[in-house]
Amino acid sequence: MSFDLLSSGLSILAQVENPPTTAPAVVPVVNPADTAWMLVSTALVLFMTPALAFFYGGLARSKNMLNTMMMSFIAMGFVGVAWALVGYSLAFSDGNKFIGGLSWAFLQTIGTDPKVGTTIPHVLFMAYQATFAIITAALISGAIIERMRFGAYVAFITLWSIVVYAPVCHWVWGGGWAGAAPGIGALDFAGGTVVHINAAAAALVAAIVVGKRKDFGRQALLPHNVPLVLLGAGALWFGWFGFNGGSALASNASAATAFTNTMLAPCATMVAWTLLDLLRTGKVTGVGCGTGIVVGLVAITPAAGFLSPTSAMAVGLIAAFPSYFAIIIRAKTSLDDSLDVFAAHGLGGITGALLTGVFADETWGGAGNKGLLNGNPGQLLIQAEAIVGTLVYSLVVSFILIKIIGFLLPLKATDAQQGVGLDVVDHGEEAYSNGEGAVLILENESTSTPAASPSTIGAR
Amino acid sequence: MSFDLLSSGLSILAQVENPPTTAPAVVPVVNPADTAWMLVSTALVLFMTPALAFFYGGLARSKNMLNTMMMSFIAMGFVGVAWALVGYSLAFSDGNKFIGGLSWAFLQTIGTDPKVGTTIPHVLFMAYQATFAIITAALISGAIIERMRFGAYVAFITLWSIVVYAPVCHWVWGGGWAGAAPGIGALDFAGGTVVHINAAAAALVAAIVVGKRKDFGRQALLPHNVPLVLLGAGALWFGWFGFNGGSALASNASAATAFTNTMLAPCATMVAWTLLDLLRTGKVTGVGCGTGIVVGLVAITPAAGFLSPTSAMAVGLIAAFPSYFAIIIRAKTSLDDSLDVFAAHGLGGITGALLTGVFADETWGGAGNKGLLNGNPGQLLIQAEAIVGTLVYSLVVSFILIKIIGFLLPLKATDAQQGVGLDVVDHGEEAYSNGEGAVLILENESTSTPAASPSTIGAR
Amino acid sequence: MSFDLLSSGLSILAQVENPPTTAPAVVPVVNPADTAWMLVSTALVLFMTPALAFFYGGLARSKNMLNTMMMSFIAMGFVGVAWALVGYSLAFSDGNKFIGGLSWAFLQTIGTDPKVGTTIPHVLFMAYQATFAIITAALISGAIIERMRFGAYVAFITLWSIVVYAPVCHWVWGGGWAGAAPGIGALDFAGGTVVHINAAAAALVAAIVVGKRKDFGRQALLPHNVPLVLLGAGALWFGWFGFNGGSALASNASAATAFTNTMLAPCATMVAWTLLDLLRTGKVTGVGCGTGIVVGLVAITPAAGFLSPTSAMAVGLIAAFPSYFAIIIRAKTSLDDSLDVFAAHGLGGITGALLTGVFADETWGGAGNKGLLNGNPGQLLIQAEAIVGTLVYSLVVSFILIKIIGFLLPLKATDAQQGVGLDVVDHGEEAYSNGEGAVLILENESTSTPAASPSTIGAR
Amino acid sequence: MKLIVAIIRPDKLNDVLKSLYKAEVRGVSVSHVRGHGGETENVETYRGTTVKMELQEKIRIEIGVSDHFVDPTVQSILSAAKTGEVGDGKIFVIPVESVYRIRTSEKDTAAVTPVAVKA
Amino acid sequence: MKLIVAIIRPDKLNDVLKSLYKAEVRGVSVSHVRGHGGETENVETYRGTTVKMELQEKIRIEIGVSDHFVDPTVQSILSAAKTGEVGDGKIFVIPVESVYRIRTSEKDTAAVTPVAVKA
Amino acid sequence: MKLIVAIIRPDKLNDVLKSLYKAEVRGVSVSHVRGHGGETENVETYRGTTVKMELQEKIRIEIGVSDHFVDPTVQSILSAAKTGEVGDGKIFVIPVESVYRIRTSEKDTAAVTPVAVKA
Ligand SMILES: Nc1ncnc2c1ncn2[C@@H]1O[C@H](COP(=O)(O)OP(=O)(O)O)[C@@H](O)[C@H]1O
Ligand SMILES: Nc1ncnc2c1ncn2[C@@H]1O[C@H](COP(=O)(O)OP(=O)(O)O)[C@@H](O)[C@H]1O
Ligand SMILES: Nc1ncnc2c1ncn2[C@@H]1O[C@H](COP(=O)(O)OP(=O)(O)O)[C@@H](O)[C@H]1O
Repeated sequence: MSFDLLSSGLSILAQVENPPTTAPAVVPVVNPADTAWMLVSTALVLFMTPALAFFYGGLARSKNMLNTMMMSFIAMGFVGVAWALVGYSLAFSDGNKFIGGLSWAFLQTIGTDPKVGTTIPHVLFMAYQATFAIITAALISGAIIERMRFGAYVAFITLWSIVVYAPVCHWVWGGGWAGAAPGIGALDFAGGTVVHINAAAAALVAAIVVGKRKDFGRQALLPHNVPLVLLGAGALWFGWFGFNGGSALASNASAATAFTNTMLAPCATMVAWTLLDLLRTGKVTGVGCGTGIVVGLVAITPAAGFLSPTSAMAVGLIAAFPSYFAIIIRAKTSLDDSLDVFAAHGLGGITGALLTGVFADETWGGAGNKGLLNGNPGQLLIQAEAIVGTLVYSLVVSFILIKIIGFLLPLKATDAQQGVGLDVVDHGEEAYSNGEGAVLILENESTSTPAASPSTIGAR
Repeated sequence: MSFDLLSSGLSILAQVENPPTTAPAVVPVVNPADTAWMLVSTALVLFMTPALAFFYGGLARSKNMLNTMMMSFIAMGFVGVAWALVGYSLAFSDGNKFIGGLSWAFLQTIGTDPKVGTTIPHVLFMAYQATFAIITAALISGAIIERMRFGAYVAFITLWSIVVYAPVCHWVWGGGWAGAAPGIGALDFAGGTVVHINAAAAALVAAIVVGKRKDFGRQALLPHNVPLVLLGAGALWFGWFGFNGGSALASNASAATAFTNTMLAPCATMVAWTLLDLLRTGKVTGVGCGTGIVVGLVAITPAAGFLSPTSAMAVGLIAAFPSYFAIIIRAKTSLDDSLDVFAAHGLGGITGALLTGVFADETWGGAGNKGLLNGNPGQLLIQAEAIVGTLVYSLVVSFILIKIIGFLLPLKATDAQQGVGLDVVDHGEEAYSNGEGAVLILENESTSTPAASPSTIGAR
Repeated sequence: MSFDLLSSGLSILAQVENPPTTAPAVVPVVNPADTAWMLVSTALVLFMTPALAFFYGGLARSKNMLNTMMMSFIAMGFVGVAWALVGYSLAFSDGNKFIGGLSWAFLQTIGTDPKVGTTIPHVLFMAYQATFAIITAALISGAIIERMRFGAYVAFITLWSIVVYAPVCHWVWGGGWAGAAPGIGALDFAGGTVVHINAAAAALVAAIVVGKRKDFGRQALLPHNVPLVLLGAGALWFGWFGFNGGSALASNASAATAFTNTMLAPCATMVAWTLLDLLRTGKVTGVGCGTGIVVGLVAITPAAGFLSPTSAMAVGLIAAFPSYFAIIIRAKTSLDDSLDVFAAHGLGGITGALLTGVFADETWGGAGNKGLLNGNPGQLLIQAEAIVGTLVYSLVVSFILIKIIGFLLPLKATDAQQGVGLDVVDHGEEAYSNGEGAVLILENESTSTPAASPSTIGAR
Repeated sequence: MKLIVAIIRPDKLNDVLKSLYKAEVRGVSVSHVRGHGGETENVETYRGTTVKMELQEKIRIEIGVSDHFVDPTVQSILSAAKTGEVGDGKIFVIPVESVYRIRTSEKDTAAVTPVAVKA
Repeated sequence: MKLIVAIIRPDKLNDVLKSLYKAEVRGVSVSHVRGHGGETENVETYRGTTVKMELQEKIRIEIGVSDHFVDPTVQSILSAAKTGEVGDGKIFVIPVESVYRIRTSEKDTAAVTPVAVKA
Repeated sequence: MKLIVAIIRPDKLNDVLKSLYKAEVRGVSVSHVRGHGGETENVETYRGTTVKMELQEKIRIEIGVSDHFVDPTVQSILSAAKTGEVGDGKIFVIPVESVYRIRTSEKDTAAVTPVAVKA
């Protein structure tokens, strides 16, 4: 969806949202074709969260595999419920310029009539938005895997989805300050700012506050399963078609444009990333290929429906550079943003949001949506404002939130716990097991080994 | 789809099926938007069978991984063909109240004109239903993995799909006794009874007749690959959107409702399951998370299009309890329902079917479809009747069927075979191999090792 | 799509493409329902490439896992970009009977208005076709895994997609000689010739020119991860619904037919393959099941929208035989077509293309599209001509191309490199690693071990 | 001091561990091996290729014991690991010159005596 | 009685097994190890991190033999496992005090003599 | 000639390798084992089943050395692998009769002396 609904090609219906010229005659009606595409898009975006679990999990060490995956999966539970209960209302119901109200809390009054300004049932719009809230929260986990305690993490992302994600979403898509005025607002087709920059800022804060892994910088921490990283990257790409293509909220030309760009931009990023890899190390890496795909997808997200496929390839190509070098440099610092959430989603999102202000083209993105190259240099500034606003808010509020949680719950696993691995410590399971040496404990059996009590390492 | 097609929002077209007021003027025509959604839904439901293969396979031990996966995959072949040849006709063609006829056997007369009562090509409706028959049969395998012989299993599920699944499907969706009278029939939106309770009853019978694994109760039988369990759970959820959302048979408000509920109910189940885990063992398990997702999906299946999203979350939440505790208790009994098909699908389905009779709401589910909380306590009884009818029929006929097969084919692997693992015994393969010690056998070569003859352990 | 667009049921719109009776009154307009289905189809077909990466990767040895997967993934980058820049124009823009022009190079003039002859935005049609070009190129890799150098491979498939794929695509779907005349052209619904026979011919050439693996015929080269093979097969099936169903280019009866046939044909192949396995070795193998699914999908590809579901099952059944026995025989020859691309895609495609000429039926495929069994024996000859034409062109040009590349870049890994595995040699990574013995290299550190210089084995 | 190396069936590991525990043997290290002995081989088929798996999954147990513990340890393995079918495995008793406990740098007999755990 | 422990290249396992078979050595146990010797190291790169893999994949073979079998066994491994490149591995011959066959509780020489199989 | 077998914590492998390198020990072979000693056990829960994991991940290091190298090797392992917590592992020193270098068929001391590599 765009900051400016008029522009996304839904000219007739968008008038409903356009205050000056309220269109009295348009009776909102559910369009079956648009609904079909949005049903599919919602399923695709929900599927991105398991995909992310694989992408992140494959990059972790095997003793933390389950913990890493669960950090994504659990977002579907807790953030999903929080969104239905209050998040959606705070983001999308009427409120002030900074936050929505509670009139839609507990999904009150939300039915199957079309959401105003769209042609799809309101419940479906809510479900579609829920999948965005979930994946955004899950993205944060990449920065703090292998040491953040699971309880604190769940508390953090659940509350974050309410106090950070919902307001930022309101600013941009829910009637808030950033997206309010058609033609002069920032352009963010599918969430470069709301999703990626926002999550990356929170990830940065979390990585710093939680601190680095005990082995970071001392040992090589290698991905335990690169095929799963590629599985995740492939499935993310698949799901991203719903993320960007679905953001047109209809099965129309805008969706087709966003879709095509979501395909071509990562192709170009992959080519650029591959050649950078080749020049630097003489080899084309699989982890690099997966990372390049994600960076390309992130970069095209804010731009997807606003520019031509050729421009999309340019965006994908350019976006490879800042993220590629940031990842290399980050690894040499003491910042343990373990899976480079900031380099991939933060820088990728910023590059994409700025380039949207460069390449946006009225022919593709609708009247009024044009960037620097089409004679509207001011758009670049507007884009920068939205980026900075989101960064500042997310950094500050995420910091306060994680500090508060740190008072109530242990944030970080001890060195001994990190040694054992968080799968055993936080989940009492191993990802890969052959059952050797596993002894059944029956209820009323006295323990039969020298260890008198259950492991204290794994205790909370 | 629902017991009562009128209710699913297709008011105009459904009149065709409604005997008293036959609508002469309606010329059935394929609706492209509905077709698009049903094409997607069919693909999604077919994809659930590979997803199930992973969910089940990850929970098995590695020496039985392939066998477990093949039990799902093979259903796509044998049950798929059986369905096209006779199953579909027995389930959906005109017949008596208990079973259809053979007029559609071998897909005779089934073309691309809309199936009566729908707006999609008849072939597509048949294909959609085939995916249901396949996944239902495959579900059974969870109860008898790691010891049932493959040949007997294939015979069992193929025949079962004809003598148990097709009739029960006919009762409910094909014009039989259980779904015949609109407004007074049982409510089963997407197959809580036909699919889940039905499969769970057969699973229970199979687990008992085949008997338990040699190591059951003596050794800890741990999942060999929990990430694959989560992959399976994530992919099942994705596919389930087609299962429930597609059961509206159209791209309309009912589909959107069913879809949204299919998203929110498992979110709530996951939260409940997680908290139960935490309270009981102090840890949130990954296997529990995957199981919770499936239970939530099962529970919302009969209810999906009949209630509000808030009620769906209530259903998801409540459904966690019976299944959670049943799994714990079952593990302490001598019933080796290895992957808890009955606890997850049986109890989940029963809970969901009963709660449909509690929460069903005309606002969401269409005229006449209301439950206890909306002033129709009788619905709960009707739901119970459908549950009991299905349970009894499935238990009895499944028992007779598996006993007959047991006379003709070996049902159970010997202890020695179980020790080797069914991958080698029944498939002559290993799931994970590095080729060490594997010697090529060329056609006219005399064996070059002391073993004079090929292994007899693996022989049929 | 078909050689003959008239036949695919788009009667009104197809007239636009039919030179004699240009329909002046039809204003091309984007149809939202068709667009929704094609958006989904495009996503599904793109997803087939990661799926193929798993199918192929699981069959490789673990030391070549990443290399094998990367051979599929990299096609999304390089072939995707090449397609957008020139391939699409050469295939689909106006030109002569053998190749298109460059008027659409760099995607010039391609916008969101419907592509002539379709009801979907032109950009979307281009994106859909791009996914075909990508998967076709990636298919080739199965013949040369575990020894072809990555650089030469990338050069080969990228150029191949321009000099072989684009022209053949033009012949058949872009206005070239093979598909020019409606009613008398060859029938190829979704690419049996263009995609499968074409790729298989190139694979054969590559396998012969690159030569066999050092261990081929001497050691047993076993699949390292059969569950991933099944994951790949399941995901390929899922994606293939977009491949075949989407080739109707609309959400209509033809799509439903193609879809249903794409489901039933592999079911029948799986049954046949399974029984062949059982008769020959007494066991039903998992690798066989996955292979059977792919063969069934390949065989139904050219036929999908032209015949009845019952005929589709016959095609699936028959297609099992040539491929099954070819695989067994091939393994005994010195031809190291490592993953049997020719046996599966070449023979499967040929069988399917010929059987299309046998079973095609006007009732299902539209006026004029009928085969031997429906009184049009000539069709079989036309089919054979298209097969031979494609085979010859692809064999010859692929041979010249790979020979040229062989002059410029090393084609084959040395025996020592093959011993180490191409993951380390070409990508500098291991698929599965636990980080043991991995020592971090910091920038300005002098190497601390006897090995004075980095490995030369892995050097380019 | 001796090092006892036993190759056993994977199925029997838990039984052997239990039996060793009863024999008051506390320290063991366990690993996977694949073994060839007098057992019959599995024949496997992968597409066109038929292979004979000459190696079977086995478990290798390594136990450092002081001399008077050798016999009870061997006996408890023999009794727990036996099925009577070909393929039950072997036990090797190997002389050891010295043993160290890394935690304390204790040497020889002191190093193999288990210590109480303060949980 | 001796225990022969050989570290060889993974590529060479099947050749060694064949060679041992010809030398009439029947019982072997095989496992994975990763070794470091004089070999050059692979350099790998994962995103920003460059690492040197100091350990290479190797195979460890363990063979219990009676004394007069030591030499033929060692020779057959030496000949089959050799490539002449750095990294071919090592063979260790270790004294063994006693050997048991678990299936029969036979001891020492009787325990390492292969038995005929009734398939 | 001796064979030194050490069981250590996985975390400590890289430290031990570095320490061995400093002690000029070049040849090592490393494998995974799971061990039981005096350590506490992890309790894991899989659905209804609660299990006690009696075996912990450990690393087994095997080093063939000439006699005068035994002590430095043992000392460098002892110092690098120690955490002071239960579970640090053990070192066994085993007599070896002969050692061969497969590449050259050299025997005994010559076989364990590292060779320069021409990269
Ligand atoms: N001489 C040996 N050296 C090393 N391992 C052996 C030896 N003999 C047998 N084994 C191991 O023991 C396992 C069982 O041996 P086998 O000879 O089949 O059994 P049995 O002792 O019952 O005849 C083999 O798979 C192998 O791992
Ligand atoms: N002293 C040793 N102790 C244990 N294993 C060794 C020893 N020396 C070498 N190895 C093993 O043998 C492999 C090859 O050794 P290396 O010294 O590179 O070969 P070469 O003997 O050809 O010089 C190593 O990777 C290691 O696994
Ligand atoms: N007697 C033994 N034989 C073989 N391995 C042993 C022996 N004792 C200990 N181990 C190995 O050493 C590891 C640590 O031993 P443990 O007794 O817990 O430590 P500590 O020496 O600190 O008391 C065990 O997990 C096991 O792998």
